[in-house]
Amino acid sequence: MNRPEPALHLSQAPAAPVIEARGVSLTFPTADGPVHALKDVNLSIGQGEFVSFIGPSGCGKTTFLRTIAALERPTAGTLTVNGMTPDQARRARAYGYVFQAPGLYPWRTIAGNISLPLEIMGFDKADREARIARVLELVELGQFGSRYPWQLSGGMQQRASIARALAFDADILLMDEPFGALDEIVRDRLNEALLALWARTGRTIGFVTHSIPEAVYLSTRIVVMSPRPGRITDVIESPLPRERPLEIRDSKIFAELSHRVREGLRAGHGAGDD
Amino acid sequence: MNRPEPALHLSQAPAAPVIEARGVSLTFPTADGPVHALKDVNLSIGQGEFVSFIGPSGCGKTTFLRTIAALERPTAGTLTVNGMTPDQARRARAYGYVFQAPGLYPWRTIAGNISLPLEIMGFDKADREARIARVLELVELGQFGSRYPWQLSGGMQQRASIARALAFDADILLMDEPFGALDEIVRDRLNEALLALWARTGRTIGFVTHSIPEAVYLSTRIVVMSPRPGRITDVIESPLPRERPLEIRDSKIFAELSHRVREGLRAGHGAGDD
Amino acid sequence: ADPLTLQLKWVTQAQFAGYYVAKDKGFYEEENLDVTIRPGGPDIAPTQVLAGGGADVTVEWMPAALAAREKGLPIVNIAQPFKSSGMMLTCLKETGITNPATDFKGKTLGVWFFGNEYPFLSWMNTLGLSTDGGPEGVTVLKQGFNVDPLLQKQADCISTMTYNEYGQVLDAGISPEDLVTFKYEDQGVATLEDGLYALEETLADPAMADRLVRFVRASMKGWKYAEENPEEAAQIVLENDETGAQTEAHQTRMMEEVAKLTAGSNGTLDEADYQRTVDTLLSGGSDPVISAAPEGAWTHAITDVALQ
Amino acid sequence: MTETTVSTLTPPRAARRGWAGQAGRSALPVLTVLAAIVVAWYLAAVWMNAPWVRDQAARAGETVTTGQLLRATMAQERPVLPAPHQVAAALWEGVTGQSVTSKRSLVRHGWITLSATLAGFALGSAAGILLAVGIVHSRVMDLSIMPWAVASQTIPILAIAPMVIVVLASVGVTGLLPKALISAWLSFFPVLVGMVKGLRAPDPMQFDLMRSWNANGGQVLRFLRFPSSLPWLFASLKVAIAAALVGTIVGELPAGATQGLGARLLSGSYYGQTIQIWSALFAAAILAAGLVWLIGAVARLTLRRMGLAR
Amino acid sequence: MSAAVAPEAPRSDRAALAFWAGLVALALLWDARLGALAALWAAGWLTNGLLAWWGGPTGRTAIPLVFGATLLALWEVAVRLYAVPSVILPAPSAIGARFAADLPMILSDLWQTLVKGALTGWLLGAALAVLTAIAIDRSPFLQRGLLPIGNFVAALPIVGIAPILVMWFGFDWQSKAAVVVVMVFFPILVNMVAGLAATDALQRDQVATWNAGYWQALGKLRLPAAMPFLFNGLKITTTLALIGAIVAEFFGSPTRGMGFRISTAVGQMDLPLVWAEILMAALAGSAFYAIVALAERRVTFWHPSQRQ
Ligand SMILES: Nc1ncnc2c1ncn2[C@@H]1O[C@H](COP(=O)(O)OP(=O)(O)OP(=O)(O)O)[C@@H](O)[C@H]1O
Ligand SMILES: Nc1ncnc2c1ncn2[C@@H]1O[C@H](COP(=O)(O)OP(=O)(O)OP(=O)(O)O)[C@@H](O)[C@H]1O
Ligand SMILES: Cc1ncc(C[n+]2csc(CCO)c2C)c(N)n1
Ligand SMILES: [Mg+2]
Ligand SMILES: [Mg+2]
Repeated sequence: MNRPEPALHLSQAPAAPVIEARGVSLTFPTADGPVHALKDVNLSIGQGEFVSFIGPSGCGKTTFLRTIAALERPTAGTLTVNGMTPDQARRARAYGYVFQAPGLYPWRTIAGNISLPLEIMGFDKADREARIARVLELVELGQFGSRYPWQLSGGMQQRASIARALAFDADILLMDEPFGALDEIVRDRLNEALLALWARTGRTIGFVTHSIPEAVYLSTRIVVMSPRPGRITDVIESPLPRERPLEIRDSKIFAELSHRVREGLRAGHGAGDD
Repeated sequence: MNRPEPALHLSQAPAAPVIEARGVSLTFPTADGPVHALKDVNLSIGQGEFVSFIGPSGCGKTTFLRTIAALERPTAGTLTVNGMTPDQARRARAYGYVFQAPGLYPWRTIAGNISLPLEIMGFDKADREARIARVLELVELGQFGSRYPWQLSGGMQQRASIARALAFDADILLMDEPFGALDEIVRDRLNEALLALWARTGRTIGFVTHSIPEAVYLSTRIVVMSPRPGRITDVIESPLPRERPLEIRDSKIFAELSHRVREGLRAGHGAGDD
Repeated sequence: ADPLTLQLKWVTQAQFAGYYVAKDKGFYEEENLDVTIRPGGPDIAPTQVLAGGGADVTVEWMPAALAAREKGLPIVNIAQPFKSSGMMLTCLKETGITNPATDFKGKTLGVWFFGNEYPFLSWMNTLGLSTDGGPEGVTVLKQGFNVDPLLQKQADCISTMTYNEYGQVLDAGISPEDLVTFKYEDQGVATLEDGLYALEETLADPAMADRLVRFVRASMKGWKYAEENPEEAAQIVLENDETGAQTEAHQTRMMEEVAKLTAGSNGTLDEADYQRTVDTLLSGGSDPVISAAPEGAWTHAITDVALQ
Repeated sequence: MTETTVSTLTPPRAARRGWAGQAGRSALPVLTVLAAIVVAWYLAAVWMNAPWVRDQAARAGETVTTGQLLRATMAQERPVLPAPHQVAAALWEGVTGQSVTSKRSLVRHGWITLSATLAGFALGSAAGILLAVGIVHSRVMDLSIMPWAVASQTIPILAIAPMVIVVLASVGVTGLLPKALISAWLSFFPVLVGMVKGLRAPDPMQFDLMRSWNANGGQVLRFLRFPSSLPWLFASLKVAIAAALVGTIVGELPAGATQGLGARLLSGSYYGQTIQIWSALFAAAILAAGLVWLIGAVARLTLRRMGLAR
Repeated sequence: MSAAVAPEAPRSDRAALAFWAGLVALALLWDARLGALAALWAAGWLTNGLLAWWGGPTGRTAIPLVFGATLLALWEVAVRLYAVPSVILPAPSAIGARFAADLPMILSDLWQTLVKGALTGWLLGAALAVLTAIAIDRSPFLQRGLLPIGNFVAALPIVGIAPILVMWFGFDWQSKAAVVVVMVFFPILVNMVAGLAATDALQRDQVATWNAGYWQALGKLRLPAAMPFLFNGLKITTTLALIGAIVAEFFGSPTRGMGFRISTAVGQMDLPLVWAEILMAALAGSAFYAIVALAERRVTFWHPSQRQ
């Protein structure tokens, strides 16, 4: 079952909505009362968009990503993905998900870990090996394929987990702080690589980050969230072109965008603990 | 066994060496050959210093911190802590260690997790509770004491693990990317809080970070490392005063320091994979 | 009263009615004895209990007792309430076995082990049959607790006691006409069964010897009472059965059959019977149960005093 | 292979129900499976008991109709395989048919077995836990005890049980204790193996934390090893209690086979009373299942209170 | 603990020495013979303490041997000092001699019981338990329906089922294998069910996002994660299987096999042979366990308990 490369959609954003959230709320019941992780979230993400989520710790970014990927079920509101329920989309293997923690399988080598989703999706052996080699190169772990996860440093594990999500061609890529444990230089390189990949394949990307420059550099849209109850406080459209050299970060418009995001974040921090 | 607050040592760095590494090397044997995680590392850290470690992913930062804390034993060279072996220092409870991953105990609530080292060190109940309340406030988790780790977001877990290491008064604080999963605003606040704590208690701090501004803002010295074999390529003394308002980050000297660190990091990235 | 512990060879049943009757009817009490009766079970070796000091006197079969004696355990027959053997081999008629000397070849026979196999082995030896299987010998199965192997036709013949398993075979709905039985007694290979045994050191102690005298006297009184009152004896056995598993009909029948075996004995060991047993055990060709005629394996010292 | 598979989609909260709710949800499946077993059992009973009925008829020179055959296979006195209702009736009779102090009462025999089982289980699991603690802390113990603990379990207990009983009796230990010791012998091993594994199971980082706090062995045990070994412990305890019951029953045979379910089983076998065997067997199994269930309930409760059951 | 950190040197050396010396003194006061035994024990233990400290691969292998030698010496000396009769407990030297003399027979018993009975039963039982655990895991319906009943059926005591299984499956090894199947089923099932539940939430979420089918998630995630638990069950049951096969032979067998030999020898007061068979059982059982433990190391090398 070798899946075809998705069609290329070059710079045609915002297209048909891929992810559509209407009035999504999610409450966790806990021993000391319910936690409103998401409250009345409305958001529509088009095909080929790169949407970053930014907000204080605990504001519901992970929860929202999980809800999109059908790992949580909203307690209110509706969420559709490609017009389907998230669960149907999940079954159609629409998602590549990089979790906040690496979550590598200790009994498999790094290459084995990357191979796992490929095996599950039925890629043949030669194809798997080619893909593993390619993504390992991409995340600069070329020589570490045969190591076990516990033999890797924290940042290397995180990169391995990114490689795993990139190895197959999911239409929707959900990444939860993928570059958090990496130094600036690697981070810049991976940012560029990610943009290139995005431009080449036209995937839709949901991206959680704590870095304002990263959010601004990468996204077509930046969603600012605030906590308790977790909700969207601002959605910032980026006027930056799709082609983005690293130098764009020195531009004035970049600084302005950053400022706006920072203000939103600051406001969110002030926002009341329910 | 209620331990006395350590004496205050205000701004007298660099004083008597607390941590002294001479020719420290550490090699992990693996199935496909030895990994030289540390090679001939020489470093002397004085009482009350704030030393940051920065370097590409996998260059041995975590390994070096672990070696200081007697969690690994160097395969060559000597390392002394307060004139003792690291293991003796460990027995004297010299260390507070924030690991790269939160490592919370799932069967204990957040408060219970913070309480654990205090129980082990024999603090009495009232004291424990006061300390727990104080550090939870410090990391802005005041209302989350009674939650279990899996009910917390990634950033919240990380803060809980910081709180745990701060709750008792270790002379040497080792922190491995403690603020990696936090947004700018919280990070700034915690940076300030950490500086205040440091100034107040005169502890010696070893700090791993990937953020150049953070390293420059916090440290009295910045150690730049490069990988395979992991070694120190540059040690940058900071001429910044001990009192550091956030605005200091806009100063020229700050920018210069940042530049130097970035250059060191870039050089490290170029350095050869053995 | 003087304490004394008796170890039985098997679980509480009418096979041991004499002792239970003596206890229940106060015969032991009359002799100023306080007797504890310990039931046995499938993996209790009475001789071992005796050696370990768990009992003062035990009910055992003579082949096992003599074998143990040869192994260095100095046990002595002090009385022999059972005159004749109740052992037999019971076969299904449909197997066509009529003459042991010719028909056992190639057949599968169920045998009790755990020290109860000696009479069988001796018999096969006298017949010249190997017990290692094969067409020229017999295939031996270690028979479990019950008569299933015959009912399930897993064996052509099984070991039965006249007073117990044979009845069970009948109870299972097989009529006597469908069965062929070979009593050891009839085949001339009978060995002495339920006798009373004590250690030499016990006998050497005059106080203990005296207790044994009184014990044997009361026990034989119990046996004779049981022979005369089988129903009451069965009832007494039932009352003493802690498991609550026995049925009255079964125990009454067992008592009646056991009475036939104890009938000829007043408790004194008949030397001729002893000699026949020893001869049978010695006769076993290449692998006799005992290698030499035992010395001092029995005594009349107790019965002579007890039964005068 | 298309439908939902992985149970993550049921969030933790769904799992948190009251006991009543849980019992209610279990009733139907349990009954269904039970019904299936009973049907299979009846079929087997007919199949296994029929030859005897046919033989009987053949001996008497009669022929049996199917109906007669069916009825006859259900009501034999010594069936090869008793029909469920026969066992149920015997169980019922054994439990309610007489006062609990009667020798024929299964309650009495069950209680005798149960008390020795519990004593043996307590002894055995305590020994297993203590040895495991010793083994994870002392290299000498690890290297010297473990192989011998394994060897000890290969000794066929039924073979030495009589000797144990004899030896103990000769030093004046009688009654419940010898049986309990044999049952402890069988039950300590699963606990030992499981606990050694469980006590070593925590994540290396969690050990590192403890080390950085200079926690002593006892503290590491109490605060880290023990809590994280609980899933292992409970799985082991379930096995151990079943083993303890087997041990007690085995120990009841050489103890003179007078009281307890083991004695019932044995005397049942000895007299070919299959129905009695099966009712004693079921009494024992009901006891075991009850005990296992109890441990499961304690496990659920504990793990939930520790926030581990998710 | 980190692999790189060597074990701490024993701090309690002197304390241990004082403790054992005190114990020996105390025992000596009580009884000279006891004193001698206590001294022997203390000597062995302290030797091991030293060996463990010096460490090294030689020390590793020496420790269990020294421990065993101490136990054996203790046994030999105790039997001689207290003049224990050999029908109660033979001395190790007598057992060893018997073991050497009868090795061919003992080996053929081992083949019958361990290989044919125990191993077949163990493999079958383990496979059955794993499949049942998966069925239970697969279907919530079965989980609620089968698990309680599985608990129940599998907790049937061996002494009860052995005679029944002998009746059903005959006297040869097949019935022993059946007993072993029943005996090992439950422990493996319990552990396997616990193991299948032991994956962490993050890992399960991952395979969910890849939309792994049930069998894929099982094969790629849950089975590997369950392996440490499965091996726990497998290890426990290696010894259970051996006991089961041996004990089952008490309830009916051909005239070979370890259980047959043991029960027959007990009945014949041939205790050295009993213990020689037990010795063989212990050797074979330990080897069996060691093989499974080795396989565990191979398969679950990634588990923290194997990495320290
Ligand atoms: N399983 C759960 N049970 C109870 N509360 C939960 C659970 N998961 C998350 N929460 C709560 O929901 C809120 C949102 O959590 P979420 O993980 O989405 O935050 P986040 O935005 O990803 O934060 P971070 O940047 O720290 O990762 C938090 O307050 C958290 O405590
Ligand atoms: N247990 C181990 N076995 C083998 N190799 C190891 C082990 N632990 C670490 N290493 C190797 O040692 C090197 C240094 O690792 P370390 O964790 O110190 O890196 P780091 O500087 O902390 O990186 P990061 O920023 O990604 O956390 C890496 O190449 C890693 O693969
Ligand atoms: C293992 C075993 N051994 C012997 C018997 C037979 N048996 C029952 S009573 C008795 C005479 C002594 O009481 C004998 C030989 C058995 N059924 N099972
Ligand atoms: Mg998050
Ligand atoms: Mg690191």
